[in-house]
Amino acid sequence: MKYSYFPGCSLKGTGKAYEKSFLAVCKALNIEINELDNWNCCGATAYMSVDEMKALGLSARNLALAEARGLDLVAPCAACYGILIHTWDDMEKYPQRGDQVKAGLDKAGLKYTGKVKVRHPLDVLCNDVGLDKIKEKVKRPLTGLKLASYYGCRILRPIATFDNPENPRSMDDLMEAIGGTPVEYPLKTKCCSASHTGTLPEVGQQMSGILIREMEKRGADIIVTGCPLCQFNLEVFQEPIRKRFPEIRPIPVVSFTQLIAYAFGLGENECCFKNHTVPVQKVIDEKVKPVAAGAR
Amino acid sequence: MYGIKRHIRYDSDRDNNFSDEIMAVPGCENLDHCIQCGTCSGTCPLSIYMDLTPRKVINLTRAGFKDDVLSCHTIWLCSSCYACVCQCPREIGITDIMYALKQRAMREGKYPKGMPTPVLARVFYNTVSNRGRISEIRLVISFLGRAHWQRLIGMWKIGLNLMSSKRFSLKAERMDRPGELQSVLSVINSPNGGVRK
Amino acid sequence: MSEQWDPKILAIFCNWCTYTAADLAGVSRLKYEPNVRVVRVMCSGRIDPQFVLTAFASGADGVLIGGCHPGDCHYVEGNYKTLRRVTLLKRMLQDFGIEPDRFRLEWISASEGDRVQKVVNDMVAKVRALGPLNLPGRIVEWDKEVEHMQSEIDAREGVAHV
Amino acid sequence: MENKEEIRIGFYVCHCGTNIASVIDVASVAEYVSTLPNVVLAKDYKYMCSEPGQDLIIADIKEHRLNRIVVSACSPLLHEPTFRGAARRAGLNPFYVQMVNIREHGSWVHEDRAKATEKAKALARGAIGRVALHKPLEKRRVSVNPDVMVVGAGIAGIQAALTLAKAGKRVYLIEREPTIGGHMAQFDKTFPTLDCAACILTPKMSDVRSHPNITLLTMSEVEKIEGFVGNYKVTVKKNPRYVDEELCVGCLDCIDQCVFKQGKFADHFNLGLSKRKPVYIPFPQATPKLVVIDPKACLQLMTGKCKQSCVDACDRGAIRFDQKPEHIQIEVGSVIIATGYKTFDPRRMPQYGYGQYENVFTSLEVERMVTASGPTGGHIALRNGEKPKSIGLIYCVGSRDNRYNKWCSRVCCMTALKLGHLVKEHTGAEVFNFYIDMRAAGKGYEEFYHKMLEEGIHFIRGKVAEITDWAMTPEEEGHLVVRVEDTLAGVVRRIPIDMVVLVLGLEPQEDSREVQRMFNISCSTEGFFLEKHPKLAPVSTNTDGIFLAGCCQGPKDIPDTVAQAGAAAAECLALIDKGYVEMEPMTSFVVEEECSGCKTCINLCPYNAITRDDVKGVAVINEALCKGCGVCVSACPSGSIKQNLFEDDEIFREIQEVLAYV
Repeated sequence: MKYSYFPGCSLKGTGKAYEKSFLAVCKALNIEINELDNWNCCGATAYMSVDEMKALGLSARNLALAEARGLDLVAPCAACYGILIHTWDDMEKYPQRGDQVKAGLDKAGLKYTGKVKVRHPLDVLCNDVGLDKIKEKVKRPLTGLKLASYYGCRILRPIATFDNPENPRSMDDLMEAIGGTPVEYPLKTKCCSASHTGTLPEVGQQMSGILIREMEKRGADIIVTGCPLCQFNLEVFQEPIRKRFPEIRPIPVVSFTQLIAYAFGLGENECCFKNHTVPVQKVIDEKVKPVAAGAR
Repeated sequence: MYGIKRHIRYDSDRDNNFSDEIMAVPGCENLDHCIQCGTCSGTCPLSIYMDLTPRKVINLTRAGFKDDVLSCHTIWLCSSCYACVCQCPREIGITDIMYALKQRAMREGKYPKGMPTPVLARVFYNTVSNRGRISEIRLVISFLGRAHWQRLIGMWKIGLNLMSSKRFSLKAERMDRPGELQSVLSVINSPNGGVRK
Repeated sequence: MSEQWDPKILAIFCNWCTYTAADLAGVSRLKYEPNVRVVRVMCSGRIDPQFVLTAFASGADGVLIGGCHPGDCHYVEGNYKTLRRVTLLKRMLQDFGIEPDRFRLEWISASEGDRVQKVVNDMVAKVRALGPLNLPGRIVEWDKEVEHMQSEIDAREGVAHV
Repeated sequence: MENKEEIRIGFYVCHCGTNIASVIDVASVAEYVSTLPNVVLAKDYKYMCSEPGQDLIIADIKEHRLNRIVVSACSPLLHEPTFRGAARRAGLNPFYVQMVNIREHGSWVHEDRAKATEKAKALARGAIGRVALHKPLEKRRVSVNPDVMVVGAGIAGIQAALTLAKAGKRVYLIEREPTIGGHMAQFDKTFPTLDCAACILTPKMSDVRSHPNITLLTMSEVEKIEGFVGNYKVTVKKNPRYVDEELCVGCLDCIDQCVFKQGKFADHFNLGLSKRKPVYIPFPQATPKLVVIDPKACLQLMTGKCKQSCVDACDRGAIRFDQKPEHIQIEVGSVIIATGYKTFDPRRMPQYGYGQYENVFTSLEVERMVTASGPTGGHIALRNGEKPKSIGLIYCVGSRDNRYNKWCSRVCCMTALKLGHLVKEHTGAEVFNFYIDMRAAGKGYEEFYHKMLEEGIHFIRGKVAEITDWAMTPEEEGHLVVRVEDTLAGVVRRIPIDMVVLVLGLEPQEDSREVQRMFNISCSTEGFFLEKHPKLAPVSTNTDGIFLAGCCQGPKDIPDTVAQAGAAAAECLALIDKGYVEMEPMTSFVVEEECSGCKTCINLCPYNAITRDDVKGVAVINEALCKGCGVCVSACPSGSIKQNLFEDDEIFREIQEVLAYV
């Protein structure tokens, strides 16, 4: 299996743990990952607020880079993923607009025909690799660990390609495959409003607080995400959030690939548990039930 | 006096072309299908803080009350999570309409006073246009330094936490060859062209 | 042809679905291009390929056939027969040099007035882009060519006879 | 075949008030047509279909010895019979008339006056060319079988059957379920009068049972229908009840003695709110009052291993495990389709949590719960048995939504108001109504709405976005929470609710497409059966002799359903009392001298109307069976089959002339 890879700005910044663990998991599963050369920011929500045509061009340039390679494009950041797939959809739906963007790309020697498929790692791991293959690789099952899978907004909205947007299962299935116990709660796809943390912290903290409180109420030991922005938002502001929601206790928030890497038996370099302000390993050590002898 | 102000709307408060102009933006074409059921407002997680509910924004836009819409907080509170779009019984691209309104507000410089989101959007836009990539922490610092330096000081503890978890980086990310992106962007222009300088 | 050439399209609609849909388009006041002239038959299954050929030979720039959706034929399955005939006919028309966009089969049910509008406008635009077919003119040309060929053959044979 | 008579055509173009004349220059059309061959006169007139308009044609036929008429006006589907009638009155064969459609296909769809006028001239030229070739034709008369079949025995079918039976006609009433009554039998009370559904329905049900003119076939479905108006042959499949309908007297002893001591299987009539045994009666007033055995639950029928205590219990020996499906042939002259509706499946809207949260109910479930004879004996209770303190009714579930059903289901607003009243009366709970638009347009409906406002029921205008079970505030703990914008107040609200009731929209039956195909009628895009004309022929279909009643044609309430059923019965009676039908003469015929007997046509005919006369070696078309589609005509390799009024010559001429106009 081979994929082109679009990291996006966050995976090179605050989301380093996500990138490292994602690449490590892929390596363990013999998946070849090729980072796009000279990629640019997807534009996120902010760029779109200023100029919709340039935003489209920005994002489409990455698709064109991937198209030249002829492989599916994996984008682990949910925001990048959502924007890339939305761009692809827009180019199809509004050919006039698409033609203008294509002309711009053409000028830079890039060709866009819409052939590239944008994929999220959840999609790749569940559907291309398959849960059975993942189960085979598990050396340290997370037995007894209660995991709240948080999908957030952009993985399945507005275009859902690989899971049910109302009641998603892919991350829960993966967590189950590595021995964890998925926690059921009703807010799996509610927005955490990470895009507001920098500008309107009170808004971001309220939204994240609601989510964390509910996940904890339903028994979660660790929160699992598929988006570096959600991960950052839910973890880093827990202290100010606690001023609004005193009942919240510190809870680790990690990317789903980190837990898979751990279950695969990979080390700290790949799991990156130390890249967190809320300790992860401690919770794992406390909650994971030792596997009975001979079970492995 | 006593904070009393005129709330009635006269026909002269309307901009007759406004709804047509918004509907001409791709993704916004179904604006006039709205039956004012309020599903968007009910679905929106951010409606907790909105001054106008999304439903009202849709109707005011449709009716041409441009100033009301462009000066409201709602459009800047929209986090583009697309929840409303997925639930709308008339399949209206509410998120796209919010984007169209944001762009319009930026262009006309009409966004609400003290609202930081449009300021960040502009910082973001400039950074990406120049460097092709962003560095989140530098972005936030540069934005807070510009608009809300008091708040920056209040966040020292979070910064410390980030440092201790090795996630605090002031390195400026950039593309290897930003010129390749700029040559693409230089020829793509929105119908009414970008931000007001 | 005059400078103000505009396509002439002959439409043959079945009584129960497409003709009724065209009536509905009228009742709904849906505006469409006036280039289509409709001939009514009871069922699209009545449409003889010769009708289409005659239309082109009589100066039509395009021919549109409208019937009920598969499975909804008022006469149970007449439209399936139409489909079979049309498929063959299309191939034949291409051999004549008549572009595929000039001959079209559409399933339009009685309730789809808006589809009549869409299909007619779309077809008129496409045929307009193709320009005049002028099959009658071409037939005259072909006849001349054949005549010419014949005279050449005659001449050669005449030579041979000598 | 030489016809030496001189062709004399009269052409008339109608203004239709300003409907045509405002877009088409009618005078110039008449002027142009007057220059065409065989045209004796060409006139324009304000309203051709009016009495004076028709008289004008009649007078001209007589005065100018016209023998062909072309009327350029509206669609032939609307006024062809009118002008044919005028010709007949003037002594001219009605099939010498041809219409040109310049309103629906002209003035109403075009704006460019010059181009629309040109088109009208071209179409007129086609008609003038074609009408010269017309031949005199006669309509055939066929007698009408006075028996009627009614398909579906809900309130629509029951009403139609009773009306016809009272008029002395024999009715075959076909019902798929073991009992008649349909959805109405499940209702507790009816809006806006609040009279009890059973009290008004059950007398009608027993009338059906006892009326000597009604043959009731339950557990039966129409499998096949052949023939045409006045003369339909129907095959009905009667599924086994496993009980002899002649012998069973409905004593229910077999149910008592069944080896299952307790009910174990979901009771469909009560939507699974109660359990029944494999042998059961759908509800106490079921008609016919006969037990039925569920082959998917009965031990004997599934495994062949059972004590068969029901057989021992029945002293009349009515239990029949060996019953097989039966096929019954009936002959009728007309059919009323009254197959009803189904309710929207709320599982399709996961945001409302039906099937996920146990205290989310459907309107039908609550309808059963409030019924005194229902599964809970009239008690409204949460799944844990407690009485709800707050109840929310959500309107438009599945309706008015592009993603599900676009239409307004018409009855839900009133159903919800009624249920709101009933649940408040039964529980004293606080009742919230969540509606998009209150549609109370029937007689006494707005007054009913007002009464509900007076009763202190809360009305919140807003479509509920989601129902969840997570609490934002302490008072929400342990409740369902409805998130909705109160659009009239302009604020988003979270409201804790104990019991949510989803008021379900109405949909076409699952198998409506199959029924539509079988009866050769039309469906609108959403799947409801299409009436011939929404205003002028609301219970007729495109197939003569087949009529519609009730919700199979579109959502409607009980008063409208009953009225429509009466109208459908009246249409049947009109057909029966006339005694005959006239068949259009557009049938096909074989020119024997030219037929080679190749049999190509025989398999093509969907009505098996063509056979081969082996003695003469030619094809023969049975005129009575031919419906006039013309498929055989265009397939005949020797061109020896012709279709009246659509002969090849006539169509070729029309095509050539229509295109000859530049």
